[in-house]
Amino acid sequence: MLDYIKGYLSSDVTPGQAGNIFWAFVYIMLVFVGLSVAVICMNWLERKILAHMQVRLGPMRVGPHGLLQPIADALKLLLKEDIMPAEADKLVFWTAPFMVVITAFTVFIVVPFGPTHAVTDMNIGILFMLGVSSLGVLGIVMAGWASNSHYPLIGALRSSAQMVSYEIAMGLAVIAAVLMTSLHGTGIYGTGTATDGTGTLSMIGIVQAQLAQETWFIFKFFPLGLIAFFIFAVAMVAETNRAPFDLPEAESELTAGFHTEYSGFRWSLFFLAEYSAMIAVSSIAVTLWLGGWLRPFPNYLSGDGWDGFFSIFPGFTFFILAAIALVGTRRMPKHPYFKIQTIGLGAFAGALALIGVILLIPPVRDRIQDIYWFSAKVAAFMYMYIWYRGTFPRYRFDQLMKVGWKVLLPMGIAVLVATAIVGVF
Amino acid sequence: MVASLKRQFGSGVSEASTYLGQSYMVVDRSLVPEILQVLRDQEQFDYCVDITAIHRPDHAKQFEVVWILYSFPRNERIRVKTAIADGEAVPSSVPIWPAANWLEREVFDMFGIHFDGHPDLKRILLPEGWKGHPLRKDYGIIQQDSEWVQINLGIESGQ
Amino acid sequence: MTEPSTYISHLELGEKDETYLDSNELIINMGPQHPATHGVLRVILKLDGEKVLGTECVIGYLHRGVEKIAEHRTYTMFNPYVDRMDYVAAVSNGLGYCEAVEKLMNIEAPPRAKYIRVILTELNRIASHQLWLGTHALDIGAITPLFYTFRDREEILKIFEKYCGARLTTHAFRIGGCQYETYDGFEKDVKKFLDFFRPKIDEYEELLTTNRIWLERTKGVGRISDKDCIALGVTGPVLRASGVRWDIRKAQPYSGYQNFDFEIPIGTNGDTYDRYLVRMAEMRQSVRICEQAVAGSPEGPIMAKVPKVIKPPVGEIYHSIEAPKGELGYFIVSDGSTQPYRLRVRPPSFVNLQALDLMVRGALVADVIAVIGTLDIVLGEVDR
Amino acid sequence: MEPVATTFFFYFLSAVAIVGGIFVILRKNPVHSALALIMTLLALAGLYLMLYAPFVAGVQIILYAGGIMVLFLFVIMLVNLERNQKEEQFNKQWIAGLLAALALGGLFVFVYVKGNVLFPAQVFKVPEGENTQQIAVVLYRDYMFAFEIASLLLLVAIIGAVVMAKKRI
Repeated sequence: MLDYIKGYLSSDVTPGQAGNIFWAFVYIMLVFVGLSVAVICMNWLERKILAHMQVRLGPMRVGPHGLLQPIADALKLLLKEDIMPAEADKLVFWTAPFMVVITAFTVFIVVPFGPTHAVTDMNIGILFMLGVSSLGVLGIVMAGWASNSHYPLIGALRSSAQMVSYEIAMGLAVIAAVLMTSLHGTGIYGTGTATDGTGTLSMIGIVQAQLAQETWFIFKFFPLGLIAFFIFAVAMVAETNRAPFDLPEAESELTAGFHTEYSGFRWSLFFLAEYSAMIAVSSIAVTLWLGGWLRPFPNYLSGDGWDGFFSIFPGFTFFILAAIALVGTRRMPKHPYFKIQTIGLGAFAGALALIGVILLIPPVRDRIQDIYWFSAKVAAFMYMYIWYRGTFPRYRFDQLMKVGWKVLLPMGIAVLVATAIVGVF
Repeated sequence: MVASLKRQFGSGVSEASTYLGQSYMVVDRSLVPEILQVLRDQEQFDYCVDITAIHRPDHAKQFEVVWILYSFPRNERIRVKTAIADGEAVPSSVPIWPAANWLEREVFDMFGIHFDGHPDLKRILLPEGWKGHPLRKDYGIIQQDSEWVQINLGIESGQ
Repeated sequence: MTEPSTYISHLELGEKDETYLDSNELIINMGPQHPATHGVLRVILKLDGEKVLGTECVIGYLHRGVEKIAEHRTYTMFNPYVDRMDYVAAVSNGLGYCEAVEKLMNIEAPPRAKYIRVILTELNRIASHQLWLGTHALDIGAITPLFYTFRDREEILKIFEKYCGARLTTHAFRIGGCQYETYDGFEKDVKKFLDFFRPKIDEYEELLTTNRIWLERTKGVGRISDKDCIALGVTGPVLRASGVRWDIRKAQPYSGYQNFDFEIPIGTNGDTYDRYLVRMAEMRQSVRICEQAVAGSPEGPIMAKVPKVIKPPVGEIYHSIEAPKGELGYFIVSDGSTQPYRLRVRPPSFVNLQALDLMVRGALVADVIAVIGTLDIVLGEVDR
Repeated sequence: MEPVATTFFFYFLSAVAIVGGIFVILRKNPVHSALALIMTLLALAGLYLMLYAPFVAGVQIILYAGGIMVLFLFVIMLVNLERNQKEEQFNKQWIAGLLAALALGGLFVFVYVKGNVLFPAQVFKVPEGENTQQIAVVLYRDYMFAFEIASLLLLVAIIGAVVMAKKRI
């Protein structure tokens, strides 16, 4: 048994491919816990960042700078009464949030946090991700219909139309990226070393292709990669029902859209699903266009020196966070009432610094690299999400459809054809 | 202008003058639609500012309905008033000014004055089914339709 | 003026639209508890999918019987009640009421009182438009402008508080003038605010005016022609956005507005975007008026000679002012006693709300929200 | 990767598919039927996976469960549900239906009995890693003409649907 567990450590494939159920389970748990923590962090960050964009402070009461606010929220949601409308379709109403959450979490099976840091690597990885995340809309439609109320129903209708429309543009952009894994191009676009010309749908394969071709796909066949990335970046916001495409839950129009009738724990599942879906689509974007787990310039700035330089980044990031928290303790009011909060913030800074130190231990440092760069890129997307929400008004339904069908779809087809042409000739 | 109207309608315009710089005319109820039409079409009073009523229980004709009109081209206001008895109806001016729709509904709601030819004369501020018209002088200030309150709100009193 | 092109018919709920797909017409209750109906407005929407086939407004949830209360209060006692109608622009309400009673009694407020009134009223107009802008943008989905406008509105409310002790329902004016002389540094505060506020309008505009989504959401939405506006009695910025250069401050000046140099901004298309631009321009004009009023305010008494007991002679008066929302009129009938025999308020929001049905027919649900926002209604005034 | 508990998964997925299929016809509420159909489709996708056809499984999920069924639900939610619920579920053609079902059942029994003769005992094992590539080669090289004809037919169908659905063009 111990050998079975140890045996995987020396392998260089994902636990799924190695057929090691124990490690696959460990990875699943890690991803699940990590994702939950990420969602909690996102909750706090979104409120804080949005607040600072809007000249206010955001949560300040629960814990220093509201750091414990997400936990308080989670507790509140769990303790809240779970209301089910009398005329609701009980079974469907009950299943819908689980459907949404399960699909949102399942896609992370194939997300490659590193060359071996994924639960498994599927031959149809990207197809699997798109397919399973497209099932999430079923949960939304079920929720909207089962509530037996008009606003959720309209929210569900909007959601289904929106998802189906944007999935097409999204798929075209993804195909363009998949094409790039096999095409190297000649002339001005000729880069990298040649392979056998077969592309791959595997998430890990796509990143490895970027490594082999010495370019992120966003820069490949400039500007085709950039346009495809742009299409995906727009479509993914629409897919996740976020501003400015948050029509299914537009609070000023449909009160809360498809989850109007949900409360307490079930509502929190929708919340969880929304954020993990955001992280999932961001992961796709990072994998397909931004080099996945690759650190910046792995081919040009290679060598031990550069490796060492980039490997201290994870620990360093945590040191910076710890320093910010420390400054925060200094700026806390001196009143005795804030003593506990100040100590708590100091302890938090200490914990962050400790994590930073742990991340600098050489074995950990080497293994954490890929995960760090991947997470950093995803975090950039998450920030963009919050930024959009603070900046943009909401699209109207017909305008949303217009953008999807009349702008993104033709653009996607054009990029696909152009990529194929440029790649072959 | 008032003089010409008076000539045109004769004794129908019983009083037309100016008080504190504001002109007004009192007309007979039967002439109301005609005069309002003329005011809009010939005298260019294209904007119906307000329609309201005054309850004078001590008069023979209890209610006084007031149209406040304004003319954009002339930058002038005029008030047209007519007295009616309780239960008497006034022709609706919705065909002349669509703005009159809600204003007439409010007058109906508050005074119980009917407007003939109004497309949808029903209560507007008070709930449908409410008994009584609160702006009548005989309606007390803390009076309420306690039956309605009990049935619809499930409480003894709304006070 | 030709025949008005619209005729508002009520909603026929039984009507059936012939379509190939046997789709259901949805009847949706928007409100009275709804985040975007600005209070307790209830709109019954008849929808075909997302398309609005018709609307019916149900109002009265905030009905407090202000007109009935007036008949049982003396003229002085009723003064604070008017603040509760359009609580966003309480100062304007008070101005209209005080001027109407003054006119009925044939007295006139002294020049200094008029200047103070103008300053406060214009500040209140700015505050009202700020609230409108914030909530309107929020309805359309831009959450950030709300906090910007509230931050700046706070400065106005602080001035109000310093002047009369109240922030929202100010009760700033009395019949015959003002109760309070300005506090020390009032002029300085107002000037400071105006200098602070001018770049802020640019900031708001930067957020929205050229924002593509904002343009798409507002341009051509809720269009209403000048003829329809006049036929429906719509006044205020909505009327001006349709291209009618009409403002009571210019047309029939009151409270000394003829002494000030300002322009009436108008729009051309009468759509939501033009109404937005008109209101933004109005804020700038209000700043201009305030500046002139602060610079030119005369010295002197702030209260006219008013008898201890206010007893207007028998008669009636209609007086209207340009409130932030449109024409706010008071029709007062006096029987010579200390209480009004009949007091009628002509609320701009109430009349403007009538245009909702015309403006949203054939539009989408999201447009209904935008149009309710752009009409700038305050339910306290609609229901009174 | 070596398959785990193949038999269990086969019977489990088959049972899910069959139960889903039965629910599709038994439920009066069309939304429930559609959801049951989705269950069946997902179970089928699982069966494809077990047959070493991950690409087909992925396409099954993305197209049928994620795309077409969402549109189904979209339409079902728009039409009048109350009327559908009142309608009689089993109409007069039940004799013909029974006959068809019996014929199909007979066929299944026949295949089951004679199955060993008709089909090879050992399923041809496609290398999982190249499934997508092989499908591409087959579709776009060997059966290019048939594929193009099929896509043309679908295009015609789309245009026809648009023409029929649109009141005026």
